[in-house]
Amino acid sequence: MGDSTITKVYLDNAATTPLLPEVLEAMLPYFGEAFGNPSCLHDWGDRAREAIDAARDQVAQLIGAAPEEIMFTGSGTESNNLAIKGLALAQQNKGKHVVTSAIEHFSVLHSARTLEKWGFELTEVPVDRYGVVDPEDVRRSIRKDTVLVSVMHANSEVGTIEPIAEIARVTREKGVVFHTDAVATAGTIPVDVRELGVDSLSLAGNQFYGPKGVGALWVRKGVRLIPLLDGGVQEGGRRAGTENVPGIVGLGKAAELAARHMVTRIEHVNHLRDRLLIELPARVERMVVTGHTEHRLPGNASFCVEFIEGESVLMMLNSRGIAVTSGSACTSKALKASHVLLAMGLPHELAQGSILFSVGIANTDEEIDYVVDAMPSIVDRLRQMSPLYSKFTRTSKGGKHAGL
Amino acid sequence: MGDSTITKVYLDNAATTPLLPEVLEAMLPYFGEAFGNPSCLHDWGDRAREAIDAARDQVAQLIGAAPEEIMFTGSGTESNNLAIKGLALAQQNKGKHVVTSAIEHFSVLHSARTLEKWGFELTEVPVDRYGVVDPEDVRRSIRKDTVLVSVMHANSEVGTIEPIAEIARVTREKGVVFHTDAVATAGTIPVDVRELGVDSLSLAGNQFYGPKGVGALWVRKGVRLIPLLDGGVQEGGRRAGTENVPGIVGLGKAAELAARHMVTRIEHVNHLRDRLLIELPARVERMVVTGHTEHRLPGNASFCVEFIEGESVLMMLNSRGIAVTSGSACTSKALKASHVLLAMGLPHELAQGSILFSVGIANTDEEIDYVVDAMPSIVDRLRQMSPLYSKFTRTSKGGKHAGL
Amino acid sequence: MPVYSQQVMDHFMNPRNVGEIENPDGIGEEGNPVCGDMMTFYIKVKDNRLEDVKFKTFGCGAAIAVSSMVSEMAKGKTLEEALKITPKIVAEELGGLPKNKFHCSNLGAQALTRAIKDYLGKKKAGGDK
Amino acid sequence: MPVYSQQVMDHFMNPRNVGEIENPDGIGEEGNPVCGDMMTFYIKVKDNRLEDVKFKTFGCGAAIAVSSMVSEMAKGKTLEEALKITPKIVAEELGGLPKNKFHCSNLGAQALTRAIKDYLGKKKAGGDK
Ligand SMILES: Cc1ncc(COP(=O)(O)O)c(C=O)c1O
Ligand SMILES: Cc1ncc(COP(=O)(O)O)c(C=O)c1O
Repeated sequence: MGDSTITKVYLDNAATTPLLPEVLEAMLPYFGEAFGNPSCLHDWGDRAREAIDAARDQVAQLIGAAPEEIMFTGSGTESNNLAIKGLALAQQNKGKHVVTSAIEHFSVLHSARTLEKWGFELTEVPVDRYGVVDPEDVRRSIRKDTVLVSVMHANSEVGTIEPIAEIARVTREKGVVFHTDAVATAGTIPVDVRELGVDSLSLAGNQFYGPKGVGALWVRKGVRLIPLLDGGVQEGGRRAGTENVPGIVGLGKAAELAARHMVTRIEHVNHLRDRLLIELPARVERMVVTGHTEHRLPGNASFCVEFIEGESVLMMLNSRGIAVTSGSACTSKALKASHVLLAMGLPHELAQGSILFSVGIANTDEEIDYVVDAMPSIVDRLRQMSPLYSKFTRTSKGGKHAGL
Repeated sequence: MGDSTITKVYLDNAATTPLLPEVLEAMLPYFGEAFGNPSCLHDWGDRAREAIDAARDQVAQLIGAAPEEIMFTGSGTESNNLAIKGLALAQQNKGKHVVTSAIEHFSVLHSARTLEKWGFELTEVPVDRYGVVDPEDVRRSIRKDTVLVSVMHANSEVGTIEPIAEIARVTREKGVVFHTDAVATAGTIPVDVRELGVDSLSLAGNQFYGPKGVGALWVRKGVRLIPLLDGGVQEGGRRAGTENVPGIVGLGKAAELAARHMVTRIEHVNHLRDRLLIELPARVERMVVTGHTEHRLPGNASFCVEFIEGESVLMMLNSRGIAVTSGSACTSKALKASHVLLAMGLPHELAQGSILFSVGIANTDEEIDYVVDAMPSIVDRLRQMSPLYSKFTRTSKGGKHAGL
Repeated sequence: MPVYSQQVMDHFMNPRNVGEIENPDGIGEEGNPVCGDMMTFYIKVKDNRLEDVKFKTFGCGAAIAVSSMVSEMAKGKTLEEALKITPKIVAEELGGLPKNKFHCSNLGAQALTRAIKDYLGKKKAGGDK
Repeated sequence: MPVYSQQVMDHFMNPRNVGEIENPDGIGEEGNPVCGDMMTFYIKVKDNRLEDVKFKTFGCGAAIAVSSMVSEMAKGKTLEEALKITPKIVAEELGGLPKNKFHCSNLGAQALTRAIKDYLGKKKAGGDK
């Protein structure tokens, strides 16, 4: 096993995905002669305006929305900031309480913390050990003055998909606006805003083979939103600034391709993902899968490896040409264990050993062979250096392992 | 005169500039195999991180700043929002008064209006009829509780360049943080943050032959700033969100080229610009130049044409393949006369007839011939339709014209 | 220009009935240069019909196209018919207008109405005389 | 990996002196798995010199490189010299560390110091006996 010609394996598609050549192709004219500013009343402006209108249709189609409900932004992070702050501020005379889950992306959590500084109160609903939010917990957290609930559609770190439609039933019953961060799901699994029943949804192009520097926010017609970026009247006055035309065109094209190829993509990455989920723990003792087994993002194979620390595994893998992520290292660079794993109840030392393989459409069986072959010796080597492992081997080797 | 083969003339470089092929060239690898996320600890991440570090150096070089003082954003608008809101909020326990000029771009003015909603007070200092801010007016507007002054480096609508260094002398003396919106100047004329003496400066790539969807904000080391986008720790924790790597690389390259070719570019566009400023009023009666004659942005030829309305001129020019802007039409799409021209004391009806030709490095003498030839008949045609013109011709034709 | 329909572009580029009528039977002016659009309509009436309609307009592309369309629609109609030309119908005939240009179609219909009322007022005054 | 210097990468990929010493003269442990880094240093002392230094480390790339560097720097030094190995010197020898990894270099020097103090404490106790 293991094709000896393999030298580089990218398994960090949760951090960002490669741009598809068709997407770049679609963007190129807008870097070229069609460089106009969409706000301008002349042929160059018209061509650019038509392009972003077409992209708006494509994105709307992907999530079952009306085009005029879509705003383009500069990132998933901006979409989440705009949603959390904009939806809460728009309703602040109705109440000043917001609800999120404990495992949201920092662009949601830290936006909510900023709301706290502005006098809002924040409730973070817990998750179970698989990372699942209980809709009944959401119900219990809603108060008279609750104006916004935000629960992510899926967590890209552990892959768990949340019961959004069930939570939406609760928020609708309670009459509270519900935002979902679909950055990890839109373009990857079927997402339909009407079926989900949410009021607001964010997505990002670079998560499904589209460009960086562009995201989108969908807000249901009639739901008020205070803009984050003031200025011109672009995006219906809700997001000022000259539009990133090529980026928007790329997002549109990526959305179109994602919708068209979704089923085959999911099959492909899940096949490889399942191999990792099964073969790695079979080859590496005390390497445990994190997240939900069934309600799981395609391509997501997340683990914790006992007795060693994730960054060192990541670096060793990188020395063999394999790109992965440890915990939320990519977005936080913090030394702390992932807030997601801790919220799931994992002990700190186990959470430190988190490692995420995220499979993309370009990965192959041979690459998975290569990774499965590389992993045991890397873990072994690091464990030989680990004082925790020596303590463990010195004491009852057959004992219960920590956590999970 | 007038090359009959000319069918399209882009003279709206103030709205956005075409991307240089060298810039696209520099960006392409980052749409290709170097697609990584700069926050990630593996080879793909490293390559992306190195690229944005290099771009940061290039942008820093352009404005005489230290690289670590540069933040990348998604637009000039975002840079201005971040500066105005971020600098004011960071100092709000020192005071809640901000000062801007009356002719700022809406991304500054409307950000300041948002601060008003948050309990700040705003003073807008006036300009003279050339659009120039008097530093002594700034001095008079500064109070004990003033925490921020923002005056743009140049106004792209009328081309007037403001006495920023003089204003900075006032703000430094008073100990007030000074932001300047250099979106119209950085990359176009020499900009040196130390010489200007400002504390914060915004710029945008698409103003100097770089890509859309990327801007930058420079903030002097030690000056505090509250982020606008919360989330990960990108850009030193001051601007969260996965970086637009190709966009940033393009901005860097555009900055490098701008620095290298600035003198020849200025010579080229000023030659063509001067032709417009001289030849158009010579051919079209009662077409007056707006803005300052000397302290003027290269390439900027702004006018008001009496008795007719700007959008109709713009549409007629477009029917001949010529792209221009009327007032702030491109950013506001509002029906109102430009707030800039009104602040300069122009009467409404004259301000309605504003028309801006903005020359870029790709324009030629033949194109200017074509435009100068096209303009008189267009104006004539619209004046024949204008009830204001018939009133004027019926009364003393030799009388004093309105305004200026 | 996709901001404007083909009809708007046609009426803007080739406006019908531009001009003034010497000794008109009615004049109607609407809007003003401060707000950016101003239209003057001139009418000639014969046997209760608009024998001739002309206009002069200071304003944006939409304002010019609306004026042209209104003049064309009105010409040959009886006064009663012409008074039924609403802004909505004008916008429809033009294949729609951008939202921020709706007020132009108001102005056009209003200026025509004013011209007709001017005529009716004068007639009444004349008849009374 | 440009986040880390070449020296860090070298010491991470080929750490010196990994392991335990049987019957060490001193042991020093610093950090804990909760905070993400934990180092155990083992020393063998002869004639007031560190005849052997070994370590085991649970932690990130920097933590492993720092441990390796500290062990290499300490080996052969007198106890007094070894006690003068400061976090700053360790970071410098490694060609610098990212800001958020400074605490690793603190841990390395501290663990060594602890091991030496452990030895000195035991010796004192032994001498007193
Ligand atoms: C669930 C989720 N939300 C938001 C984001 C932020 O997206 P970006 O970094 O593109 O702004 C991410 C990034 O991976 C994510 O996984
Ligand atoms: C002076 C000035 N500031 C800010 C901006 C906003 O830039 P953007 O539309 O790229 O966000 C512009 C746009 O032309 C400008 O001219």
